[in-house]
Amino acid sequence: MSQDAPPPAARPAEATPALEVKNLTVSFERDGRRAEVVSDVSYTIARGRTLGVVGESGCGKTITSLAVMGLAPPGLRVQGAIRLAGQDLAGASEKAWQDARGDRVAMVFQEPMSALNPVMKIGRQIAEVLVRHRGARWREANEEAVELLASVGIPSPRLRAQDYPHRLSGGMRQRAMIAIALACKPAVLVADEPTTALDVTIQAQILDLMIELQERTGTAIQFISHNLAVVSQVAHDIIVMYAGRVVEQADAQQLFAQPLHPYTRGLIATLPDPQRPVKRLPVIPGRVAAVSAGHTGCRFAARCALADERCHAQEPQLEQRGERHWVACHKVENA
Amino acid sequence: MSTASLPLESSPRPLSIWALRWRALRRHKPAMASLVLLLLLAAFCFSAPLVGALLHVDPNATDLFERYGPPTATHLLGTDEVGRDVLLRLMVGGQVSLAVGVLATVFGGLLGIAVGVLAGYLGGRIDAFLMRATDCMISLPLIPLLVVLAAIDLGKLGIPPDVAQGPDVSFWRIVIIIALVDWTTIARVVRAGTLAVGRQDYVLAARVSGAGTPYNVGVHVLPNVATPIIVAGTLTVGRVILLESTLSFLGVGVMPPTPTWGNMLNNAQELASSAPMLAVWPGLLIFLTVIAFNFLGDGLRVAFDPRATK
Amino acid sequence: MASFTLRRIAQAVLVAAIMSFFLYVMLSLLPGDPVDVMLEGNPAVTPELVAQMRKLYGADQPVLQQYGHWLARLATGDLGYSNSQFKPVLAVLGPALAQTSKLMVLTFTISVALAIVLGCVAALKPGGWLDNVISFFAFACISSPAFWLALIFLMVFSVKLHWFPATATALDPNIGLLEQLRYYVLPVLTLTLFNTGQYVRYVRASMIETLNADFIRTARAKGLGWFTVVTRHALRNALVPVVTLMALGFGTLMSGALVIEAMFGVQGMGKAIYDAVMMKDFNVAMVGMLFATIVTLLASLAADLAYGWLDPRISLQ
Amino acid sequence: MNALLDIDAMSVHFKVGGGLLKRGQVLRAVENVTLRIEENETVALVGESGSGKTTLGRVVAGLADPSAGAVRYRGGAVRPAGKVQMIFQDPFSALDPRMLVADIVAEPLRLLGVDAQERRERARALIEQVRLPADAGDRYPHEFSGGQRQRIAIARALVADPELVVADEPLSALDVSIQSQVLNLIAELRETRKLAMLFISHDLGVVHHLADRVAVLYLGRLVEVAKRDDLFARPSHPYTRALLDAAPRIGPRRVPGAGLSLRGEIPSPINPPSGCVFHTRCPKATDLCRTTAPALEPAPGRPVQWAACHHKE
Amino acid sequence: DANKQQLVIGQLQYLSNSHPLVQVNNTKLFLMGFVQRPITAFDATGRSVCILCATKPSLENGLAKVVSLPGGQKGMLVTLKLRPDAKWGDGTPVSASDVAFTWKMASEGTVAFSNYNSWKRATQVDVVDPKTVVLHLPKVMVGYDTWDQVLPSHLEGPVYDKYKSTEDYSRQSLYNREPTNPGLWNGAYVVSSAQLGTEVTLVANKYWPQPPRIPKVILSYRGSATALVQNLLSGDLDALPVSPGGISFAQMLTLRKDHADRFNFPLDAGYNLERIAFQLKNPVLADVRVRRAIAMAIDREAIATRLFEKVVPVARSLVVPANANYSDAVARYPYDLAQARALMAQAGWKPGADGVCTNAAGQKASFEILTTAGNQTRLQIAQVLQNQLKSICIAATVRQAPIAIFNGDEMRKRRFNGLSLSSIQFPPSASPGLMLGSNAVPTEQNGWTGNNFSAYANPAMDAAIAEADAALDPAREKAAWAKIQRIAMDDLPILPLYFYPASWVVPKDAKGFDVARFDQPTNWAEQWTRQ
Ligand SMILES: Nc1ncnc2c1ncn2[C@@H]1O[C@H](COP(=O)(O)OP(=O)(O)OP(=O)(O)O)[C@@H](O)[C@H]1O
Ligand SMILES: Nc1ncnc2c1ncn2[C@@H]1O[C@H](COP(=O)(O)OP(=O)(O)OP(=O)(O)O)[C@@H](O)[C@H]1O
Ligand SMILES: [Mg+2]
Ligand SMILES: [Mg+2]
Repeated sequence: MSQDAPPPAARPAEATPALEVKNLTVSFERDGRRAEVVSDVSYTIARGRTLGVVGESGCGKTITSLAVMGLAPPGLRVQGAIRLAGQDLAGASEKAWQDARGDRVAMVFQEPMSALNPVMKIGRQIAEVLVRHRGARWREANEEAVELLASVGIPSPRLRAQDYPHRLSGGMRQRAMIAIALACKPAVLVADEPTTALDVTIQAQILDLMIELQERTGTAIQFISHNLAVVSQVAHDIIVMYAGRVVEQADAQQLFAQPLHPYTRGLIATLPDPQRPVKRLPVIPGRVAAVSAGHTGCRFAARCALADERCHAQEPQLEQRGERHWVACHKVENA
Repeated sequence: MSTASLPLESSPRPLSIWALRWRALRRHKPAMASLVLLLLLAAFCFSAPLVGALLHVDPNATDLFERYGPPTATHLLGTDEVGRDVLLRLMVGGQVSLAVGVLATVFGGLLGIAVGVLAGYLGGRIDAFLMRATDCMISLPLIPLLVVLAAIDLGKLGIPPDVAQGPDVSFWRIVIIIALVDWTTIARVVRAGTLAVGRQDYVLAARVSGAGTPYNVGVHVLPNVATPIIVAGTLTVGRVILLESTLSFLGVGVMPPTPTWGNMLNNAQELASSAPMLAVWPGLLIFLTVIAFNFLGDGLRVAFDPRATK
Repeated sequence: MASFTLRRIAQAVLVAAIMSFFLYVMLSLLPGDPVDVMLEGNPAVTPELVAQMRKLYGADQPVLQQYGHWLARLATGDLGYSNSQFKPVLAVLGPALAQTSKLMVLTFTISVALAIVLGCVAALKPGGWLDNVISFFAFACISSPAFWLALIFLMVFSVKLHWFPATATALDPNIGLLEQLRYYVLPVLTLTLFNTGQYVRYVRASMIETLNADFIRTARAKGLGWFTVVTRHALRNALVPVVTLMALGFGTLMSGALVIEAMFGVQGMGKAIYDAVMMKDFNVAMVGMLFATIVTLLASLAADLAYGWLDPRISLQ
Repeated sequence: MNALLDIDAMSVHFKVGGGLLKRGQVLRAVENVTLRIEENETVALVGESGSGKTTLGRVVAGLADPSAGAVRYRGGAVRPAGKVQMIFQDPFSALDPRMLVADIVAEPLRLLGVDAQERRERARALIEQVRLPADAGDRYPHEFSGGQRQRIAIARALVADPELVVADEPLSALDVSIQSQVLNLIAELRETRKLAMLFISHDLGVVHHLADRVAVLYLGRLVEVAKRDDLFARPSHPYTRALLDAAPRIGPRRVPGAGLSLRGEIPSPINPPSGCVFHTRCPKATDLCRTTAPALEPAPGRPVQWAACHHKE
Repeated sequence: DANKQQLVIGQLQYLSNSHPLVQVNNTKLFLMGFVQRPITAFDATGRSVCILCATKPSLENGLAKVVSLPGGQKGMLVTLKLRPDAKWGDGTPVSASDVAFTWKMASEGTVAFSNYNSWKRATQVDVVDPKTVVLHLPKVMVGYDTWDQVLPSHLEGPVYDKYKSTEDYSRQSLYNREPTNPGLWNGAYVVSSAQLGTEVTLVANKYWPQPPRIPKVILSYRGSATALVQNLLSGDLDALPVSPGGISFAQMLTLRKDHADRFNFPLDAGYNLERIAFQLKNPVLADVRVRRAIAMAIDREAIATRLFEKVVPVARSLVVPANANYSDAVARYPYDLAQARALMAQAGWKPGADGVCTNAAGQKASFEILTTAGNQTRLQIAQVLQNQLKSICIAATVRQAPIAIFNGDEMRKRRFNGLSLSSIQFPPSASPGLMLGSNAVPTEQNGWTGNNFSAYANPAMDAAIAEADAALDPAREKAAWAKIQRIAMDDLPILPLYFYPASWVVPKDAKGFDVARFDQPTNWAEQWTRQ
């Protein structure tokens, strides 16, 4: 939207963040009408930091991360700036994107089973990245793949490298996926719900692994999840998305201690917590808004108990409300 | 806060799944064009009595003095090798060809549905047995098999000679043998569909509530595998029309003088150099019909399956 | 793997045995008996002659018994004699098989290669103009009566343009390889078109499905170019569901080329079987059809092996 | 009080990998489980993926037969028609896309032979009760969102006045903001209708919110059964403890290595480990655990908290 | 020009084996004319002439004699003198022992083979010298001067002696094992390569007295008549015979219209009779008035002029006018609907409401017209017949039967219920009894043999046939034949339609084909030339 909106930054102090996304808008046209899937999203992630992205299904988390990878599905129009260590790739050629992908920016997907090529050996799937970007020979690359497998905690990596994905358990597959992503030590890792398909016990293991690896390599991570609790366990900073928009952005502690947006508050409140049992859980009424065209006003207004005419008429912009806290809501003062 | 009743956002008139599909199909241009073409072709074929009455021509009337006649006001497409009206014979032949295609598909489809539903819903040994049988059927050489079936002596099967030699026997024989041979695709499709539907939670829910197999097959499975059946059936009609023409070429199809596009084409091919149009018309009509069925089937697949890519 | 192959072969043999009975019964339901055909148009047939020949060909025994005899002889490796050509069945079907094999191998290779290329190209941009053209081509191929196509090709390429011979058999067997290939152009073209049409549909559908798979996105996220993605990652996956269909197509070529063989004067398997059926040459028809069945079974066995090789998830134990 | 449902030393085994000419292996999905559900009681079933929760639920609902042991409903082997119903995880596949919502909801009544008029009325009443718009009955499922569909499924499950409902992860496919709506609805209906419930979930927060008692499954075996508060406050089995520890909770950033986390992953139910099946991942495992399977017994000093462990807390 | 040195002839039917006497069909006969010559054959005028013999036996030249047999019956002695220069392709002379051997095979009957002109007629064969035999005939018969092919005793003799059953012999015969052995052939050509079903190559027999002008002939087999035409037009084939065994008339006529510049189309009427056989079992057709009505309702003239563009004469009788025994003093059945209707009325048939006649007994005048599947010409005629019969209120349906059923069940076993269309090879030597004699009715007892498919039986006819068969005096023979033809056309068990012409499509440069033949034209293939 407006170009002069304050650029929110996860770590404004650092000169060139690992990833900077500015005014990212993803839209498509159907039957002559334009609809925005992601609207005017801006954020930065510094080296060694993790940005959590939360939001309900369909709010544009995946599309955002695909856009960052230059992999937005055909038919979608991506506007805005995507800077990898300062280099803007938004309008770059497919070749430039290909050179960046897997090398400087890598991605871990939700379903480790379907995200791995079922007919290619694990080791080769890892080595392939090294061959592509490091110009390595297959033989050397295979060796390095074994080391990478070891580094993500896969037991007997040399044997596992010769296995096909179906022979690995879900957790192992996700570890292999991470090994692929980290093969070239990318500056930015985009993880799209990397633990959603896993059991809680395995989820804990993977989260630990990601934190450890980040501490070792200093990779900036964009961690996407619909689960606030999970995000709270890994993220330094968090953005909350609703219907394609960022509605709140804050330092993790800040966000949970003092959520400002009614949506964020609702989300936190609706989670049943054994520590604070209640008879009836509070609810956010209604259902998640569909991305729609020609929208006016706050996208959350229809479900918001506080909404008034202004909310329905005018779309709120992200505004800074704390040291590292931004929120897009007309009603924050009243909250 | 308590759960509030929610207003619905969609249109006030409820659209059934079929209405939605029809809408999707209408958007699929090749399929719609094919559907229109097929309707036109059917209309063309079934208007034979009308056109015959209008032009005062009898599709079976031979006239040796008007062989290979050029197009005239009465014979719009000219006459054939024994002076019959080509246009009318194309129409009548089309009726037979379409009838062979549709009937063989329906019979084969019923057989395939029975086999597929039994295999898919009952599973276990019955499934294994039926699928083996299907594999066996598929491994048989199709065309020679049809040739043999077409030549089988019905008398040896104990069918009384007056039935075995009735005037329509060659038509029904072709319909039946093609149906007997061409049910495997539908059987597989239905089995796969039944397996998929049978695993759906709504079928399980019905079972929990006390539904038995017949109920589930009738109420849930069949309506829900209708889509792949329709798609496979559409493609089958086209394939059957082609098969009939091939059998006609081999001299074992529907026997003249009952015209079909297949045997008209076969008749005409001898005259390909002198009266090429006699071969062009039925060939073209077969081609158009079959390709239309193919496009329609493909369109149906896409329109009926939101997942299918264009 | 070896045990899987053995088990599948055992299974194929079982199926073939069942099919042989089925075929036997069907062939015995053909009208007339071989003797009638042999005596065709001979006004001087005598009753003794008929009785003698009928006995000779076992036409006077019940079917089951005939089948028993047939099996017993088969078990000793005796495929029987052709009662129209008076040669061992093998001597009749051997050359036919040689003829057909040439057609089959050429056709199969070309159509598979062509289908893979066209199918992949079409799948890259579903709904694009290239896809539309290829799809239309594929539909047109599978919608044309084969003999009609053959006829058109004959009229255009042989009669009008004189580019290619109208037959698949050169009169002079000593011509060069290249010259010989010219003879195969039209029959192979006709067969190829039909097959390619089918295969393109399969490949395209499977490829589209595969290209939508998550691991393709992973491959792209690695920075691989389209060509590598398609050839290294998508193709092998996309071929998995296609090999079985192609294998069945291969089996069909064995006997289904009959129409083309008749048009181009190839005395191949299809033609041999057809003639045998028409002449009531029981042994040839029986062995020919059984052989075609076995080829299909073997082809699907090969497909299963290829399947196991293409897709490691399928364990062949 | 009379038990509504008695699961008695029940096992479910599947044959896998077999073929025409090949012997298969036995997969022990549920092994020797004994559990009772009282009237009007909600028992939650938790455990990792593949631990046999769904399989157990299916047996209770009558969708599968036990390979050994028995499931008794009010002491009898036969479940009265309509008295047990089930709610499924995926609201999209739980409704026949070709049926009107009213017909879907009324299906259990139709199967009970209730006449059309009464069917319509009772379905309408339930549609109202689950807070769907009044005209919802005349629509098709595809017009509804996931949460609404789950309500339709709940309406269907309740229309025939069941005594026991098996709910297999009814919330996990829903959005966070919708989950609490549905969760509240379930809790409310459970109370107003005096339902007993077998509630399958992997979300311990939800389980805590809803359950009276909790049963923990590991590799098909019951490893702990206890009253909710006892279990959450003082888990007896190390596996239960690990589950509670691993459950994500809003809080500070993780510090890897802190807290109890399980090694490795759940083993295959085809070749379960010897002795205590949990010993391969258990931080407390001893040689005894490797050889001898522990019985499900009350934890020391806690008569109503049963656990299957040699080293219960 | 290499092209002039060879001739590629297309063939339609499938040649299953190359034994001259086993499974003989049109295709086989066509091939045999090149390579296996008969002792005698019929020339352009229908007279029997010597091919392998030196002098044709006759009563005049004394080589044939009527003798009294012990039982008081009359028999004949026929002396065959073989051409001194007739040799097998390996140089062995064609000898008296070959005749004796062939006769032995035929008369022993342990080996079943088709032989149109059976050696079986002789009861004894005396070998006089290497080139002379005397045949003993048990009765007086007209065809004493026509004799068929012989087999090489020096090659086939040992095989036959060893394997004396049809099955074994057919398998072991050199004709089937080694068809390219030149010693098997005694015609102007020998087989140099044989790919049955595809191609048979013939080259000149070095030992044939008159070397063929075209050194190499290739017979090329196709599965479809269309393919034959296309192959001809594309230049892959040089020549095509017109049916049977080649293309149809319709195709030939088209070619003649469109490609007169490239090909010649020699043709003349032959001896192959196309006829309708009536099923006399059918009560409708048992009435001769109905048969006559049918004959008059069918416009045979139009069929000949329209379908065959006047190339084919309407058959007025059983034999071609060129035949010495032809008689036109027979009933004519011109196309006359009024009279045909009158005849139907006389026979008690009245048109019903649906346009189909019924009789007093309530029967409907309806039956089938049966033809062979795959024969376009016949199918066309059948459709015309069907249509024309409508005008005398007969509802006919057309049915095509595959050749195997047609010959077997339908014709031999006489299952067809109305009219059937088929042809019969009716060379001058053939006895009319084959078609019309009451002893030629196929029955269960005789194993369904014989060609009297209508089951026609008339003592007067039988007597006339016996007379004709034994009439050695041409005048008496002609008189007997006239009687036969008259009775046949009065009773109408069969209705002759037309005679197949012997016709060809040959390249412009080809000469020597343009003789009308009563026998296989290939018997004179050495006279063909290409200039
Ligand atoms: N190719 C496309 N064309 C048009 N709209 C699309 C396309 N892909 C996704 N969308 C829409 O974009 C919106 C955002 O989708 P996205 O996958 O980013 O959501 P998400 O937040 O990742 O949800 P989830 O939690 O379900 O993964 C959705 O409403 C979806 O329907
Ligand atoms: N029909 C079946 N045939 C064979 N094995 C089965 C079958 N159903 C379930 N299993 C196996 O039984 C075990 C238990 O499965 P179940 O679905 O009950 O687990 P779950 O606890 O519900 O897991 P999840 O949390 O993933 O739903 C698994 O290993 C599963 O693979
Ligand atoms: Mg997503
Ligand atoms: Mg489950």
